[in-house]
Amino acid sequence: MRMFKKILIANRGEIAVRVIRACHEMGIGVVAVYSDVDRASLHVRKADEAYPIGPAPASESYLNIPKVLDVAKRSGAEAIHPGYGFLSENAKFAQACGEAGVKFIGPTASAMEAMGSKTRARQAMEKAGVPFVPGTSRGLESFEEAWQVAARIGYPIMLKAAAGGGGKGMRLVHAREQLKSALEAARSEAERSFGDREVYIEKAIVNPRHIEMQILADEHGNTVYLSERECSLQRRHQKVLEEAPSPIVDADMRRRMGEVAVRVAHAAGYTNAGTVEFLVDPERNFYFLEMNTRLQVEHPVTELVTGLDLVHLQIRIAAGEKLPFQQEDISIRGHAIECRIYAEDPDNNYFPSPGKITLLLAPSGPGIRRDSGMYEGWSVPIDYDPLLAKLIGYGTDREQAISRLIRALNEYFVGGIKTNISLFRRILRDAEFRAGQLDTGFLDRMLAGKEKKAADSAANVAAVAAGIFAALGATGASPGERDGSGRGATASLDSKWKSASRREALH
Amino acid sequence: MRMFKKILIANRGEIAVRVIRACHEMGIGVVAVYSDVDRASLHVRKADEAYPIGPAPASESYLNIPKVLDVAKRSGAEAIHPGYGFLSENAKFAQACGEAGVKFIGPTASAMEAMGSKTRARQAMEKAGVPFVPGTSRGLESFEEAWQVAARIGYPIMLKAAAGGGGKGMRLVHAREQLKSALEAARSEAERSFGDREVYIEKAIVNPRHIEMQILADEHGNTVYLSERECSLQRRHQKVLEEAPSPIVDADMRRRMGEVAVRVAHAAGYTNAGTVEFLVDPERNFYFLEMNTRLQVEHPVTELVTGLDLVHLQIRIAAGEKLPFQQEDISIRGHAIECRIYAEDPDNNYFPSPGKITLLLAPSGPGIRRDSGMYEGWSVPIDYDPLLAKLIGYGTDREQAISRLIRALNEYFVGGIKTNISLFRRILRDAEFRAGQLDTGFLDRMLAGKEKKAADSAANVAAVAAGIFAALGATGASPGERDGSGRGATASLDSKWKSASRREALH
Amino acid sequence: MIYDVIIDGKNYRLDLDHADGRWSCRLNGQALDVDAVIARPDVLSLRIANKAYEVKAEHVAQELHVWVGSARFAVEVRDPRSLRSRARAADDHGPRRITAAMPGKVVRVLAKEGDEVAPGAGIAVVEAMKMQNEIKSPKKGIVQKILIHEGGAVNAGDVLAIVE
Amino acid sequence: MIYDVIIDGKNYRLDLDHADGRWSCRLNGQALDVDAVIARPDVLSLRIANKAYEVKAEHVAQELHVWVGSARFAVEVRDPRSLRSRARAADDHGPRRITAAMPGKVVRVLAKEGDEVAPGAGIAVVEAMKMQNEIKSPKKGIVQKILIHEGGAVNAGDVLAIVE
Repeated sequence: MRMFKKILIANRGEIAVRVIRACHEMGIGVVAVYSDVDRASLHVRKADEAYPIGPAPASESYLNIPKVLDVAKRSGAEAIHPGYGFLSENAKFAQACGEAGVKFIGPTASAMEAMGSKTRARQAMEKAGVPFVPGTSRGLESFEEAWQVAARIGYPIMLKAAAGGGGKGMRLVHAREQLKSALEAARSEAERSFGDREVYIEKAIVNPRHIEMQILADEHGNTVYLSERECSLQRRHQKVLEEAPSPIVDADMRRRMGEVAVRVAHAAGYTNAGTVEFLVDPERNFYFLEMNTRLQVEHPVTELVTGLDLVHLQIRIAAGEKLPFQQEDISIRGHAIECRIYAEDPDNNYFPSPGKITLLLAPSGPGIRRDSGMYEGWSVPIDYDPLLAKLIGYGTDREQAISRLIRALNEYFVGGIKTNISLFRRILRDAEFRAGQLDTGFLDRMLAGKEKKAADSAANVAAVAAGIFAALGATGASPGERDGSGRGATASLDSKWKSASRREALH
Repeated sequence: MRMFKKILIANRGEIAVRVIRACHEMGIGVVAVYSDVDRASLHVRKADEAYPIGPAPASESYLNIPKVLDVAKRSGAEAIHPGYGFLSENAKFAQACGEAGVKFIGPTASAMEAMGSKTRARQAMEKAGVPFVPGTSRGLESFEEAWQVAARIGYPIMLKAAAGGGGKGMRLVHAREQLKSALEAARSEAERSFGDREVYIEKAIVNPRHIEMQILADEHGNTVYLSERECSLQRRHQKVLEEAPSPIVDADMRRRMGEVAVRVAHAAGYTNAGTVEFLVDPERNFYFLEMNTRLQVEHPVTELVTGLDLVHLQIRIAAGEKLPFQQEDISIRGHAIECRIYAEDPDNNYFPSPGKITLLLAPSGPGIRRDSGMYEGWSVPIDYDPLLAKLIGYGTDREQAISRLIRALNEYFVGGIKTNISLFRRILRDAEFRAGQLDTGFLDRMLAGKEKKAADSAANVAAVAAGIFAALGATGASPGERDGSGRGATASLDSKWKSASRREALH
Repeated sequence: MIYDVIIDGKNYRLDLDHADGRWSCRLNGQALDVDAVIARPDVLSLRIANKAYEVKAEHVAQELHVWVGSARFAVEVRDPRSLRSRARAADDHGPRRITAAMPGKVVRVLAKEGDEVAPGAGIAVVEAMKMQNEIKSPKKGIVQKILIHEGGAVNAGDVLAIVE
Repeated sequence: MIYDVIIDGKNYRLDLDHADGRWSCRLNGQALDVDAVIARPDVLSLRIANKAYEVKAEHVAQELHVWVGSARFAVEVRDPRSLRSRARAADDHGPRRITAAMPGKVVRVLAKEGDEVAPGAGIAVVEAMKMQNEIKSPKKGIVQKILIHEGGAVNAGDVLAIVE
């Protein structure tokens, strides 16, 4: 058993930086790869080696298996960490790594395949006695079959693409009159999105909670569960805020969910880190939804409440080490909440907002962890996911975690692009949220409500400040005289302000 | 029992920022005070109200009781948090607060007085059955008395000023021939430093460990101990790096030390947060040294291993709340280490190095807490303590805490002034340190050894980079042509580099 | 110096003077005790009668936003003595330039020069980070100019079209 | 462009060209595959033959320090074509300017103009953050000029005295 000397990270952004940190902490060299628009990205700056792998479109760079493996070979990397997204759940890639003699840090290709199709996963789980939402465990053959199944389990029902993800190919059906057109729509969307028309039925749980369980399995047959994460806060089927533990899970429920998750992992012959997702109904019944065969975006909340480092453990497991603890050694302490900081415009329906970051003030201090892929002066490219950073708050209890996060969000400032920072201030102050009353419909309901406006006295302050900025030469008295391009203008302001600042410091 | 609405923070720098954060987390308004050279300090930017209290010398501002109390009155602050240093252990100030109807967040004046004189504290502790180093519990009357006591307890002995602190008025005496001149020197230094000639004798423990125990006491008679901190790494009797737990303290020793600490607190009628310091000899016997009647610089390591927030708890206690837990609820998990980032020049015997911070790259990510009072563009004033920030690493175990800290220190860059960041890289890689073999002589011994030089290949990289900086217009080809003042040059470079950066981004 | 600061359609008349590191300030005729230090570019540590504020300035495309703590204000600063700024203010009633709020790629152009458009009519579709955004006409009028083409890239603040 | 870079007394001859965003580089005659991007002022993301480095430049007083990761190098960059830099290099053997390494207050002046001083002889005592630092003569010679007075403030890089 020998630790890797060099690991290639087949990813970008905050997760590449997070894995780089883990490698450096373990004394392992890091090979980064980057597309043309990512040359100035933080993960390239922080790596020990960095190789260009092609143009901006992911299909020609981060998703290109031969290019990634070629860099692994040239650099002498012994293992590849895929992060999340991109190639992380691609069984062919895991397979190709094995054939190229490079260790894939994640589960085996066959475990991934077992979990890759939702219908096949359901079949396997049925055998293992895992509870899941009533419905079909295989694709619907015909409209008649759909009609019969729906009648048996009762409306509302959910149509889902077998190859699905991200809400694509999903349709909620309230009554049988809607079934036919919904089935056709789901199928054609599934075809378009995944190249696979297969669609199945589940009983729809209205406004369920989405709770998931983190597991770790070594290559010697040991599997443990760590903690659950409450991930009910979603927009467009994308998670926005996650926390651990869940406000509704007690020690007994945690043990039961954890044991089911371990059973799921065993049934799939699963190794490394993975997550079993459950739907939870208002009576706290939980149903197997799917297994994510990779590190999750939201893994930090589990790290904070268990005191473990999941990426360190992923690497140790991939290097053949046994888990350094057993189930009874794992305990949960305190509460952690993660905010996903996206480049999104809250005033424009959270549409992505890439661009140049002109000013960055980052929070720190007690109970605050920041995993970030951005820096001041960096231009967020238009080509990838808008996730910029994750701000994670820890506290003795949920209330303290919330209050520390609000404090840190108030310190956080990302200038030049729009971000969803203000959204989190709103969520964290919401009375229902603070009471722990969450479900997957929460966020849409909250956003449909009215936002409180800033006080008039703050506008007075803004007016005074704007005048002072102008007087110090930071803003030309007449905006029409400013340089046409935002960039040029900002740069010239900067230098004027610098002299102003120096003048101030000297008097 | 009502929480404060507004708290005045009678301090500056990182500790003022840390207390501001706690107040904001608790929904409490913050009143900052600042001296003339601190107008641009971070604590002023982050406060809700800020009042000037006079010129740079602390005696005319931060130490000036009437001025601080005047601001409390004008602003309507209901309580004062003194931080550490300045007025934090000044019994007269605690007294004056009470008289002005403002709550002092800390122990009572009488508890402070009981602990303020080392000889009086020894007398009280003798009664309470607390173990301490053999010696006199009152000032020496004469040389003859000193000679007799020293002969009785055996050399080496330590002479100490009763009013002492910071190593002033201390003399190590190896043999009786040195006693007379050492006593005279210690007395006159004590006179000069504290206006008090009183000196006493203790048996000298050569290269002891310095381990301290954090306690919390509410105003209803409940006192608990939290965790010990190992603070053996010192230079010029100043702590440099602290950790929790101590590598040599096991559960039994922790319980015994904790119980003694609680006894000390009870004997003094102590309330709020406090720290009982012990000397520990190579056989792991521990001796009471003194009690620090305030929040310590190094409190974050205790927060990380216990999951508690000491400043929140200080404020709750001062507001009259009972401790929200009992001794058996407190547990220690993981390991935490703090590095005190000082503005000091490692190449000039760690002489203070104030000045303008031209570039600041701050670490973050898993297991890293940063409590900082600095920002890019700020000029560190020449008038106060050189502590800029604290970097605290947490890990599942000591090894992981160390490796995370090394990783974070490698990310940390403070340009424009000298800092002791490189010192910590050296300590954390030291074999003896990693083995937990620490004592108060460790650091001087390590610094007397040779430092490893950077590799030649890194010099090649530096040469190439210097050329590229020059070619991009960042550094004039001939240094003689540069602007005479460091500041002017840097500023003009900045703007040139900005254009270069933009050019780069566009190609 | 006198400035008219416009926030949310409301005008704030500001009379500012700066001498020897001290400010004198009147806001709508009322004297304020103001003390200000630029901490770093775009960051102002502001005190008004001992209340402290961290104020950030943000320049996105042509717009200036001023953040007081975490509240954002879209701000326009005019020098009432300047003809130019008055002229520009009048501009708002003439042709309207439609600008990109963020960088992206032009996926489709929906209108052509000479088209009559209603308020809210689509002008173009811009894609960024795998999401598509329809840029709409802010008013009824005639499309005077289309300054983009399908497949092209746009930057924040770029003018996409002009509606008369 | 050709530069002589001096690090630790060693000379590195650098032949650099930059065109179309690409660098060509020879270090002491040996060709290197170099790729560089300024991430932000004073921070360079440098690749040499696929090895990646974060390099920081730091200007303290008159000195340029280049940090490769966490290793610091005091660097002097000379353009061999410039007469001026050559002239300056020769300067080192003439009068020596004694400069302050950091800001502080002058507590005592220990030498006066015309004094003969030995190497290591105290010239002045400067205090910062409650600690006092004795500034020493780097060489044997005559104190030509004292440019400070007791109680005065000095900034980093300020010339305190000149020893001939």
